[in-house]
Amino acid sequence: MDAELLHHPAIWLILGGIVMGFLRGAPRVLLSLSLPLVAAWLLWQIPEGIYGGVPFLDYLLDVLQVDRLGRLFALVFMLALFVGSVYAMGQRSRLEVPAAFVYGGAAVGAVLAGDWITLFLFWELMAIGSTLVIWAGGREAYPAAMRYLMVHLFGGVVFMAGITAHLVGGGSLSIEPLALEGVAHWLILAGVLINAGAFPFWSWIPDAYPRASWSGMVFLSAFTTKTAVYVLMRSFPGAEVLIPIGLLMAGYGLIYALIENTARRVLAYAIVNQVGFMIAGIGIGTEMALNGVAAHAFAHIVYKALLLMAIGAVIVQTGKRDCTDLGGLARQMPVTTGFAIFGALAMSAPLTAGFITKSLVLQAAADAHLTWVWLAMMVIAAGVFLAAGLKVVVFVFFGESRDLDAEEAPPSQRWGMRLLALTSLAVGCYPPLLYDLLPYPIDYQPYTGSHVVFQLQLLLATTVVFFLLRGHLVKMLGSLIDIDWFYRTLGPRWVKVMVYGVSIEIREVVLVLMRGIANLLGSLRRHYGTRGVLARTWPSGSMVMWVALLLMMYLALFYLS
Amino acid sequence: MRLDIILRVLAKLLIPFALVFGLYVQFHGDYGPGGGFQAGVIVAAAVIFYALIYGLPAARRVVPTEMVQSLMAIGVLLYSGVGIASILLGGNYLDYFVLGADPVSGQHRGIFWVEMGVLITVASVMLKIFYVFAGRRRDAEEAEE
Amino acid sequence: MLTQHFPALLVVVPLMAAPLIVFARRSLASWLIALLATAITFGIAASLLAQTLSEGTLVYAMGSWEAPLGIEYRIDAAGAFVAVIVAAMGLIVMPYSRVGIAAEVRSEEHYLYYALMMLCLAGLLGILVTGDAFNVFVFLEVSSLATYVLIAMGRDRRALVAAYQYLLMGTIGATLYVVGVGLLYLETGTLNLADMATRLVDVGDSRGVLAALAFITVGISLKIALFPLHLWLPNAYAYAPSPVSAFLAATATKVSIYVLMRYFFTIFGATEVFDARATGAILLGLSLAAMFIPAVVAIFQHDMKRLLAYSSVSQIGYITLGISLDSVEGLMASAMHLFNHALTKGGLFLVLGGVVLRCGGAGFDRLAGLGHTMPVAAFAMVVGGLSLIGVPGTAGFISKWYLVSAAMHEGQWWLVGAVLASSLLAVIYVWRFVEVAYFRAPPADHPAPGEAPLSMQLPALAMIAACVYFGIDATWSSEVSMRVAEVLMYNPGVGQ
Amino acid sequence: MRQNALFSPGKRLWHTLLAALLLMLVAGLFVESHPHFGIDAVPGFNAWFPMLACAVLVVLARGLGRIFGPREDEDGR
Repeated sequence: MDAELLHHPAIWLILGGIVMGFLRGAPRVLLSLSLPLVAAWLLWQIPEGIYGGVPFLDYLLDVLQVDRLGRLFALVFMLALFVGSVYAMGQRSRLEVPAAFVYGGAAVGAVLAGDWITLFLFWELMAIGSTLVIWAGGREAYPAAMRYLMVHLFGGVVFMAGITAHLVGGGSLSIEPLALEGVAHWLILAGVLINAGAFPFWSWIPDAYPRASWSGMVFLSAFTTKTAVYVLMRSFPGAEVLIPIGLLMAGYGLIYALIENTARRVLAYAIVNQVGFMIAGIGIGTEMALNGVAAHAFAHIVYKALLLMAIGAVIVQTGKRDCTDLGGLARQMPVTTGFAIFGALAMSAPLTAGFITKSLVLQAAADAHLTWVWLAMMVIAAGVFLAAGLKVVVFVFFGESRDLDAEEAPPSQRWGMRLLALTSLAVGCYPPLLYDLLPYPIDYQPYTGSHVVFQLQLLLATTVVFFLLRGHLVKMLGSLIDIDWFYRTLGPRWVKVMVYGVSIEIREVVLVLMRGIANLLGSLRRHYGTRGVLARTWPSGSMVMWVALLLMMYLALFYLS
Repeated sequence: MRLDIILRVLAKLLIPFALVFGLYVQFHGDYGPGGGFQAGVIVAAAVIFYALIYGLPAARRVVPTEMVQSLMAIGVLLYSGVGIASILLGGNYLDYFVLGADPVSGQHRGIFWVEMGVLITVASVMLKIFYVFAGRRRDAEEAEE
Repeated sequence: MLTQHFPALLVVVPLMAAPLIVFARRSLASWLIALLATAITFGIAASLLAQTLSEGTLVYAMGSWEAPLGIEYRIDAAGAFVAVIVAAMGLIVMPYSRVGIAAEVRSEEHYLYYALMMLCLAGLLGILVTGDAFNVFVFLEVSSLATYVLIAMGRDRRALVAAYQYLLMGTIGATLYVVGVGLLYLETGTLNLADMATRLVDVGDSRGVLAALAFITVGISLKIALFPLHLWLPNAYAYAPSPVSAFLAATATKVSIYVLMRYFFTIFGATEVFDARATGAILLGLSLAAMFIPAVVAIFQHDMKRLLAYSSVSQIGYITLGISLDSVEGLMASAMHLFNHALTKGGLFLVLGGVVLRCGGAGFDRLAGLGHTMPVAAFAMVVGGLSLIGVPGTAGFISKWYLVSAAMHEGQWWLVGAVLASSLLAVIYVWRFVEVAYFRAPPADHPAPGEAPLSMQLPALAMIAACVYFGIDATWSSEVSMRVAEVLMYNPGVGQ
Repeated sequence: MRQNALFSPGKRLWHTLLAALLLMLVAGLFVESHPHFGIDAVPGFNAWFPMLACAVLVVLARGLGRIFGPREDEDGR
């Protein structure tokens, strides 16, 4: 076992998270702030390479693999944990932040995993950690947490089936690009896509995330889907099937985000949209595209967390979640409003992280001469700015005041937002900060005249359209039936019918069978005089009947076959 | 109590013979048909006979319940003790060959004690079952009082 | 050298402890004797496992009469592995019992409880160690008779009915088994298992042999509680005193599974029962039914003990599924799950025993809010539940992994789906406990019980901790399971 | 459902927006661009295409909203 494993940042994050669960007050806050920094420092100390030698099952696991791609994702996750902890300092739940550290630590472990089994182990830990984070959202979140857990455990078993099949079939233990041949690889793809929120398993994101606490969703938005994106980048770069899958997700996310009324559900749909964008980028598969996807994962975590923090602050202040109940908060919460506007702009405006990352993916599509993909990505870029940026900011913070009792967000929350805004700005103003960390060497200049001008054209045009169509947007606010309706409403009804209905039927069938057999064996029973004994208690009788049936079945099959 | 004088007298006469017959069956078991199980049943039958004629309390005075229970344990211990003894003397479990100076006397000694264990256990278990069933109502009434 | 007598002493020590306890009568003294006896027994079992792993099969001639003339005790890695599970469970349950039975068994019957536990232990170990088909039946009855009485000791009056039903079923099972052995004796003229295995090759699959196989399979299936012959099990586990539930859940069915494996692979192995006849197919069908139907039933239970009991029936399906695959990998997965499930279910029942002591029952109405009133116990239950599901980091995951791999080796894709789908059902019934323990408020008249006494908590937590340990470091368990599978598959009883 | 109080951008904001857009359109004519597909060579593509796309999206969303909405579940909507 390699000594470097002692420096594995994921292990420290997870252990720290568990310890944190037993702390209160200042020590807990201190630990939550220092842990991500310590983890980042640890990660920085480990030279690139593969470390392992941990025996598990029949394999020697390469638990830790440090390379550029994994390190980038891990660092981003640590950033999200740090900023999230700052923001969540006032969180009353004793469970949420520790659970978030287990969750985030597992995500770090997953992106630093050198083999499939380690990846899967951290994958499952993530599912548990994230369920706990949702669960900390309170009583209303419990059923959603359960549904979330079921989806992820289902994804986990599909993933596991794929991995076992891959390994049993002689596949390599280390995570290498897969050819998408044979059931094993399709199962792996399916398992990962469930975590990414692809059709038809996308509704868990808008179902579960918005039910987490005001700070919980900030953590949730960062890890699960991005880890899935990371795994796809490693194992299926350039798999063409990912392009339609990603674009479908993006389109779904857009339309539903446009209609959705609850602010954080809008942002949840926007997550599906943006993850779809990234998955389509992975499908393109060139170095440029993969660089773009990795970079955009970072930018997306930053601006989505910023928007979620702003909305979270609003929820804390007002207790309201729906666009129709909110409005005019700009006067009461000017700082928060400012950060929210910045968050919307950080999706793609020049001088922010979104600008220098999204254009990479678009450029990759253009370079690959994928006309339709490129056009679709343009639509996505404009649409998400409209649906998740302008719509949320304007409906929540502007317009007529609702006479809501609200004050400015407390300092801890403002600091969380400030840090994210600064990160986005720093990377946006000085792209090499991010570009130097990307997996492949990069030769791309985001700040050319045409890039800036065309991007501004797009943003301004979208804003104009938004103001022109805002009447329509308001009228259609609501919620649509989503895939989750099938398992939330239709499913339970079905199960009830099946379980209760069938069990009654089984009982009747058994009774009829019993009677038949009792008649058949009647004379025998009389002969042995056991009739009274056996017939008196029905359950014992039924047990014996099963014995007889089974014995007869065996004998019949043996003699007939 | 008044009309069963013949039974009582006969019982007094027969029970000693029954017990001796039990011992005969027991010891004959070394060489021919017989052995601890049958002998145990006969011995128990003698006591049960006594109980039938003279009543359960009388039988319980002669062979108390506690004694029966201890005898059950003693029988099993005797049996397994022989096994342990043969291990201590260097043989396998229940290896009678090592129990005596020569194998034949060893076999003899081993089978004797083992059969004795069987007799004690079987007799006491039979008695215990009889006591439990016969004393069911009586014990329950006593418990109520 | 005393070690050479270990195969015999494994049975003799608990067997002698029983009458000693009857002598002692006092609760404390009988407890001490039982504790000492189980500790020695466990030591013997562990040493036997080490010996069989390094030296292969151990043969011990009872009374120095060599087989097939005399009865021989014959133990190999497979038997010793299960023996270690049984003895370890006995050793864990004994310290637990002192307080554990205080509330559930009348104090003047305590010595009987310990004596019966010793008899049950002796019987179970005897099944594992003996090399004689009829002797298996004798020990089966010894353990079963002790079990019936132990179940009947439960405080609930329904325990009597449960014990009676189990007695009925157990007797039928044992009778079927003995009929099967009789038929085999007719065909082969021997009762020695190793001898039987060699002679069966010549006899081939005559009708008598097939009938014997059918009778033995059904008889043992009854003792295993293989669906649909499981009907006695839920009541027996639910109404027995808590330590008894834990002990039985971890051992009784497991030993029967061992017997089934023995007969299928070692005795009938050479006659190709699986290939030529439908044995494997039937077992497969029953296993699948077991994995799903009782799991759904478990979901609808309102009593934690019953829930766990139905979950046991469902988990037994995994074990028999591995057997039905008829491959070394499948057998290995079965052996693995046999061990892991014994750990998990034993631990869960032990924890639950503490809860029952404090809350006065295992009904969901009494367990409500357990996460707040007994946080340690509730957490331990959740960890055990995770192992039932097969979450990574718990023992359950390891067995699930090997089972899935084994199915893959056989190219049975759809079985993989079935195994994984069934584990999702486990999620639901485990979640039901989570819901009750954490989301419901404690009942108003709840006496705010506090944790179970330490003497109960420590053994229970040790089991749950072992459940996690063997989920992380499965080196030992997987190596031994592999040996067990190889012994059962390739070493048909003959030769050293 | 209460009708949302609409935020109406004032004349000034409108004018600023439109002026900025116009400015960018003009600037777009002068910067050096590398069209890849032909369609993106059309002047002002980055302005009219998103406008069109957003409009279509909104229409599509309204249509879907009529078909699939509103949902009723435990959220009480």
